[in-house]
Amino acid sequence: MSSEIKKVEGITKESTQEMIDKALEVYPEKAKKKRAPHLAPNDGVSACVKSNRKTVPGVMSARGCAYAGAKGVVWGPIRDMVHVSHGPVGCGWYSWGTRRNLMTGINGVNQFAMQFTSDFQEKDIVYGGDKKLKQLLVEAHELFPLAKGISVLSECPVGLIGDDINSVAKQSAKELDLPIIPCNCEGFRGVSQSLGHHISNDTIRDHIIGTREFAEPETPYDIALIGDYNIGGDVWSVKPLLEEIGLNVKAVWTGDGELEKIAATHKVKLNIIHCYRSMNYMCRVMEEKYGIPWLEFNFFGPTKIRESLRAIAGRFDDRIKENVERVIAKYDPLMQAVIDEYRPRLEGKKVMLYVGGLRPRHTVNAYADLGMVVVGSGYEFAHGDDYERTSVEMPEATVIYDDASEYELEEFVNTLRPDLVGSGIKEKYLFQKMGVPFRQMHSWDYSGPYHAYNGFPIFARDVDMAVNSPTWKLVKSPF
Amino acid sequence: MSSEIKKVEGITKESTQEMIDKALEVYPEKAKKKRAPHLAPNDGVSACVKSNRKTVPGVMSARGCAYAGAKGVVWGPIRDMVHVSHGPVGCGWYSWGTRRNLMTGINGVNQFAMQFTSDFQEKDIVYGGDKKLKQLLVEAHELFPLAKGISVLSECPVGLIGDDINSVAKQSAKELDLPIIPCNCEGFRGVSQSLGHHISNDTIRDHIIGTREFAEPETPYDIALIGDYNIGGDVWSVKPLLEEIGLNVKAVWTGDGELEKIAATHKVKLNIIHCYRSMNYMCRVMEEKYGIPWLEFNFFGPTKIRESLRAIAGRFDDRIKENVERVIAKYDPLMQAVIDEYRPRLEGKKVMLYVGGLRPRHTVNAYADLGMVVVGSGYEFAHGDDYERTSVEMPEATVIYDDASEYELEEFVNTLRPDLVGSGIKEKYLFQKMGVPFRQMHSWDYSGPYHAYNGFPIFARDVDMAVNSPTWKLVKSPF
Amino acid sequence: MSADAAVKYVTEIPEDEVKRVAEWINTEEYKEKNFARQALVINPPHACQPLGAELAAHGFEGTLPFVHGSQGCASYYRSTLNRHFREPAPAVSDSMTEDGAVFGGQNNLHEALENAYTMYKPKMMAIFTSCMPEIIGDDLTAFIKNAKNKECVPADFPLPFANTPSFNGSHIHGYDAMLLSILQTLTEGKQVEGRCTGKLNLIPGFDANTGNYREYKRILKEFGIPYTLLADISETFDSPLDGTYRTYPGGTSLDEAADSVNGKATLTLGPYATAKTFTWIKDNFSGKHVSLPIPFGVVKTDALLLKLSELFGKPVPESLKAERGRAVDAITDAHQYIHGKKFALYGDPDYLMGYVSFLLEVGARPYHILCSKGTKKVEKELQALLDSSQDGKDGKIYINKDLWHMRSLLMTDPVDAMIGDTHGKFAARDANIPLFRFGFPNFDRVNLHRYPLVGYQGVINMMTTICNKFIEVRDETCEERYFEMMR
Amino acid sequence: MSADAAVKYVTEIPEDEVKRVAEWINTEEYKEKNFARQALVINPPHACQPLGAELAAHGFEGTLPFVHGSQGCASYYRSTLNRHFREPAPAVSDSMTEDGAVFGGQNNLHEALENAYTMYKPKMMAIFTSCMPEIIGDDLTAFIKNAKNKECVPADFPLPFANTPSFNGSHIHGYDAMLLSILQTLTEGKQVEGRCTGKLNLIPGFDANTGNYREYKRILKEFGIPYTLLADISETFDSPLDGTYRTYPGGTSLDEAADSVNGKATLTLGPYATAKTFTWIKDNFSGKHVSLPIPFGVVKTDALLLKLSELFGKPVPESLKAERGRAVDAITDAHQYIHGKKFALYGDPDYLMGYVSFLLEVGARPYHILCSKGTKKVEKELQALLDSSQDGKDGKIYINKDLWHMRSLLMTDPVDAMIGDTHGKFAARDANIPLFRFGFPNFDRVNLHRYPLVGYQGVINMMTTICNKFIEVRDETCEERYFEMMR
Repeated sequence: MSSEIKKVEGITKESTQEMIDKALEVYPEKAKKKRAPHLAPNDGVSACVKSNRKTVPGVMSARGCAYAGAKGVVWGPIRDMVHVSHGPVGCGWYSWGTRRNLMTGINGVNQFAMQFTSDFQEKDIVYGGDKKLKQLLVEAHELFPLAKGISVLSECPVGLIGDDINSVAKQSAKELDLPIIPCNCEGFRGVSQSLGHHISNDTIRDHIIGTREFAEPETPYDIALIGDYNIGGDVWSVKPLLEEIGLNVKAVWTGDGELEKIAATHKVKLNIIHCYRSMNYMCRVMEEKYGIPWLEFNFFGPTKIRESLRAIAGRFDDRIKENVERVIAKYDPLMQAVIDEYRPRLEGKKVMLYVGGLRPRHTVNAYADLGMVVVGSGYEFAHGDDYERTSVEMPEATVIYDDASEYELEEFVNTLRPDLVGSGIKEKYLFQKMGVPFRQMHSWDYSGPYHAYNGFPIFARDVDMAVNSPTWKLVKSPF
Repeated sequence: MSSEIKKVEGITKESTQEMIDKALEVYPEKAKKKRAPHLAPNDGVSACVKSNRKTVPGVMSARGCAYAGAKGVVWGPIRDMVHVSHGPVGCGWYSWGTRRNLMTGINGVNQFAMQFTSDFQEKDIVYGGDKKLKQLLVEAHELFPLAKGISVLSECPVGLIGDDINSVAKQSAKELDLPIIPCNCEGFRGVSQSLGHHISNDTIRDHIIGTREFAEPETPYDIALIGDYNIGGDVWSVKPLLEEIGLNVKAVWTGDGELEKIAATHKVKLNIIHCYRSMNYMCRVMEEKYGIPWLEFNFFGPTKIRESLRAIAGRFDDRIKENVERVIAKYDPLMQAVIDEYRPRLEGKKVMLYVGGLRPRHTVNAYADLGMVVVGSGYEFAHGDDYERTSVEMPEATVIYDDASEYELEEFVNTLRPDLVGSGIKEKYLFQKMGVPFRQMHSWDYSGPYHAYNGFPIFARDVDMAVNSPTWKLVKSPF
Repeated sequence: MSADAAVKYVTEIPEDEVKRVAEWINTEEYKEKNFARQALVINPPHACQPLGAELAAHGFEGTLPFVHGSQGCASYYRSTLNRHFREPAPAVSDSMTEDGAVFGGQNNLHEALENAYTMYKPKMMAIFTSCMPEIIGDDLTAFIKNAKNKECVPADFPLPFANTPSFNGSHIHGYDAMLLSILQTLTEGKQVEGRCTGKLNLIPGFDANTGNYREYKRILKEFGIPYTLLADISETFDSPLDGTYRTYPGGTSLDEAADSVNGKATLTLGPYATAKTFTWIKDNFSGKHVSLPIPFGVVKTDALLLKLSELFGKPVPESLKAERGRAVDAITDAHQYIHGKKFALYGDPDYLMGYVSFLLEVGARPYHILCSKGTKKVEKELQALLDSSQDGKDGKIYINKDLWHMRSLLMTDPVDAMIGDTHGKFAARDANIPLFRFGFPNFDRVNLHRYPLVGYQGVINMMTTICNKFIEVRDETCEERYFEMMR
Repeated sequence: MSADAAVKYVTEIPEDEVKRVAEWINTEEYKEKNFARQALVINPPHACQPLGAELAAHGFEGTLPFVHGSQGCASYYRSTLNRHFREPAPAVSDSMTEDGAVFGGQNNLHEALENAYTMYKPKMMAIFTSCMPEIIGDDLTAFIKNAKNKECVPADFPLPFANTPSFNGSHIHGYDAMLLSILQTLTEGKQVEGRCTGKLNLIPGFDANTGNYREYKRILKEFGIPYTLLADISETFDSPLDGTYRTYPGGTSLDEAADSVNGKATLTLGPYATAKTFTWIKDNFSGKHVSLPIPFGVVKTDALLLKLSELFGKPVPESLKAERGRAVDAITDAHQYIHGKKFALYGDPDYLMGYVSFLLEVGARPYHILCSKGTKKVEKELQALLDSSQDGKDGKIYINKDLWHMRSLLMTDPVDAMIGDTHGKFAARDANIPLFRFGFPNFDRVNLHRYPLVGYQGVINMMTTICNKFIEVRDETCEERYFEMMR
């Protein structure tokens, strides 16, 4: 399906550009000039929009910050570490339990999905927080003896007042004989979450990778699953599938992840990566430094799962290839049953997406499996390489938006009148007020998993539930 | 304590009579004449009021009917029988689960606290219900194969349309090889629940007693516990206590009761009876027919429990007597602790009671154990012998009322301003509206047990909760 | 059993046997046996007529419900209402006993009327019958005429009376009969040619949710429509606790009720519970006559507001439009927690219609729908509702079945939750599903009758209760790894 | 960690060790270690100042909350409000980045003001700060003056601004600071000698229950007291779903807010959340100034009504007297289900006072009382409340402790239930007790913010929720033989 460019009736390059122009009308000249390159009709071949630029001030962007990228995406999901939000209370509080990266273990014992903070007060700003940090690391180690390590995630003030968390971490690590990872992910750094991912990747590179090895013997089938954060249990759907085709998933980055296994990932034979945006850096590092090849894949919807399984099998011997064909043959009818149930209710429905760094392209074909067409897509914090990968998935001339403002999204939805919008919590209720069905596509809207074969039936059910809920018939009042 | 007559400050024979006279003023002459003999100051020696008479029409009596006495009191608590409310749907529905006679077993399997009814329709009235009865007995046996028997409890229409449930029961019992007990307890019979008890006792006499024997050898310590209906688990407090003093409780009438054990009760050595009103008939029958002695006892509050245990021990050998003393010595300090906790909060508080056939006298001393004084008491359906037993328990000159009308109770409460009223669900909210603390003393107000040593701490807690709840301070509005 | 047979010993049922039967009663085989029942009724959720009659009587100012029959009956009705509302329910009976079977109940009736009138100073006594007089054939018309002649009560004292045989229909029919008689009695001779009160007569039908009555009144107040509620139990059964007991704390004014015959329109919202009353009203009341289903859910509430707007020529107030929007918002926000969930339902016909309507509009699936006292008409109307939605296609209707049948349904073909009343709690426990006590009676939860189910507020209440319980079950039963901050 | 050390292998923690630690964290020993913490804060239930500032801003007509600082902050505040209310929460930021550290945030502020003003057409933008500008020391007064000079917005466009450093206080202090600035800005020069609006200025304080706002308005309407709510979020965060998205669906009218300076009386019901605002009002607003605790429970509601009556010379309306009686009725009917039950409580000071007051008057026992951001004054006032009742004698207050401390308390000294917000769910699960989500935020139940906790209706709501949950737990956990029809 992704081999030929799709078309959508009524959508042309001109109609899309007209819609974009109309959305831009509201901006003051300077802002318009800044925003214009971020919006374009899909050309089907390249990154047609500018990206990874500073957000235009005041436009109501959905973006988060580097800290959010570090805590919420990369570090937070590692289950056996204490992750300290270093600075004032808020950042850790807002990111506490709000990203649905599920974890195995017992909370507070060997799993730490909690809010650890140094809770900076005025005096910490004035006198610096290093001493407090040193003390709290001792306390954390004492109260959580099974934590395999501690990450220290800097919030804005830390970088601004000139604290040196790196040296505190180094010293404490030695004193406590425990990995303590300083991560300079202050929220003001960069233009979005994206830099937080990159900084965190670099921190893993500098402090973690290569510090452990797997105790059991290596095999040719050892892989690592990169860029799956176990939202709503995705990893628990993906990992068994990879095992079913005969691979050994030695480490998961970082959903339900374990520090030491991550630290030993340089010993695997292949890295397969789902969320390219947040972790391509480390794949490249491991490729360069350890010669580990890596492969992008897509486990949304049976078509892409099938393609991806075969691509993965392509990196292995016949045993794996045969396993893959057997697995596809096993699941295809189950997936067809899901399609048979929902496709008649969803055929031809239009979807607009606006999410983070992966799903705006990865899910396009999952909707297509259900007969739906994505008529607009964009990212909060993608880069050019993301948009390159997007253009080939999206139908011709559909609108692509980067770091869209709420105003733009509203305009596009008003024009395109999609049957479903898939975006985040900040957008959800806005579009529902407009009477437009909506699913949160960062958090699976408290459902999931959506990845792999176990996820697709849930994805299909949820999409149907949103689009076809009878409540939408009640929106228009008879009086 | 019951050996000397207590006095209550401010209550004299004259003051009580004045209160009664005032309450009677409202009645038309004929009704006044009927009601007057049912109200009197306690004379401390005899049944000072008339009782067990027809209720005066229209006065708002709290009484139930013979069916209620049969279903709710005697039969309903037998756990391993199907009790069919034979007639229209209502009677069984109203008495379904509303009396808190708790049961062991699995509902619908070997325990049948359900609503079984023949649900008479117009045609059953016209053509008679015997055929339907015959059929439903077959169905009940088929659907509930572990039921040890079936009782057929007649509602008003059955007796009026001339059905012959006795012959249906007899025939079906033979055909199904199952005890089927017809009970002619139509609600219009007699003047209250009381006749229902009597009829049911007679039915047990005619159909059940003597039809089984215990498989295990007899002992000198075999007794039956009579007149405990396991309200809120009372039996589960009393039975272990009796066992603790070395007695074998072979049968319980009828709380959590079992048909076959009841049928074998003629083999016990002593019947001890708590609710005299509802079951003295069968005690007398067993005494006459099988020579089994019987003994009244009172397990409310430590004073009466102590007295009663010793009285029971008096019927047995030294082993039991020693056990009793040991048990008393064990529980007395525990009970004293309860008293120490609550008595300071309850000392001198006044109570008015209006309940069924036992508690208006049996609980008087339990309140006294807590420092409280009962200033008025009466029964819905007592007889002269109940009032005789009451007069010695109640303080001098306090008001005694039989089959009180709601009007009378309201007047007495208005005059006496008790700190607690203990009565039934029909009275509860009336007195609460007046701002008077209240406990349901038929159902233990969904609490319990109140019997024996396990019950007293709960009784004390509940009384304190009612009397001293801070919510009463909110009744009077500041505006 | 005869005592001279060979000795039978007390036996115990072996545990294995208990276990076998416990499993057996959950099977398809058992279900079939259970549904084959012809005579035995087990756990029917409906009561008998007089209970409903008493409820209707409580809805009128200064009115003392009066049971002509056995006194035990009156105690049963009263305690049922006490337990449900946790409120007083004063009512008298004339305490007929055995001699009534021989001589009839006239003497009891007369004596009771005089006593009750004198003691409880009612403005009206609403007389209804339990089994005994129905079977012996007491002639109430004559008895009451004689009572007035004998001056048991003043000649102009209203004494409506209804025959409410327990062996026919259920509590809703008793409600209907009593309401009819009260209206007949009060309005007799009150119709004035050309007079129009300008008011709406609103008839809720048998409804034991005081919040619903308050909600109707609030809606009408928002509209600015003057009304007479026939009959208004909201103050009777939700009266203040302020240190004073009032025998008659509420009820529809008798004068207003009398004048209702000259109303601008009469609207019943409990068509099944007021069928006879409404038929009579159509022939006898001035103004328009409209029957609508109980307004559970957005659509049925819309219908009510549209009808009110039409009848009184007033636009739907902005405040109610906003409320509608908020209700739609509330169910949209929560729809994912109920979508596709299967429900077992039982109750009176009017409420059942309401449940089905509400569930279908929020995307749930009414699945086992049981009416223990229903008719072909009920079945047909329920089926039409089911047919109106994709989510209704698997729903099956069971008329004149009971909660033991329901148990078989729940165990052999499971659902996610049940809506009914307290009596379903045993079946719900066995099936391990939540039971929502929207119906009557509620003996085991507090204050629920204060929360309206009707109108847009009712939509929010039902949705909130149901969805939060589903979330709670998930929170309480999920593995640790699925226990999450957000839901 | 250095890569050239001897090879370290991946290890697994032995199950026994996990079990040991799992048990250890429930011990008294652990509790002591836990309470000895000096630096590490774990699971604190309070957020930072700007969140509160945003809530205050949403309470005014056409007002766009404006975060001066990093854009990620704005996203965090917005999504918190989205999740709690399940409603939109439009707000902008000026997206300061690294260069702000060097050059300050003026350029961002100006550009953002112009863009937001043009795009979202607000009537006011309420500016508040997150960490970055607070640390680099941006001079907001000057920046805003310059913005107007540069015509980023019209000269008369209201631009209140508040310093809301996250390293100081909590969300309630940000609320206070923003509200203060908004009132200062709007009322500037609006005080008119001799003028009296005749209105009450009612200040709820930080309160994320829209039902509470509606309840205040209803009470004042019943009284016939004209009012200005400062600030009214009830329509902002409980707006209709009708197919139209409105950026500004509600909020207090700016003109009314400006005129509030000439009010007849100003009443704060959130003294801890409006301390600075109220101090300023006392010096600057006409009329009387009264501070009362949030009206949770009968007694505190009585106090509110008495004060309203006194301030406006109007008697308490009969309708509210009747409501009071019904609330007392509801708690009396249900008191036996809560009497003597021990509660753990945590939350903002105003709410905490309310919980304690309510619980004491229904006979429950406030036991562990934790305020994660409190003062000596909070402690003293809480203690005085506890001292007022026998049921408060065992209550212990924990100031500036967190939910990991609370967990230790729950495990070593158990209670029957906890009142707080969603964040307590992990501790509540470990302690196997119900958690009542009366506080902010609620991320895992639907529609709770629509049910008022204040006033007599709030009394009924809290009592009903708590008691029915206790009954439910009993029904769900009791042995079969104790499973009963009635409760």
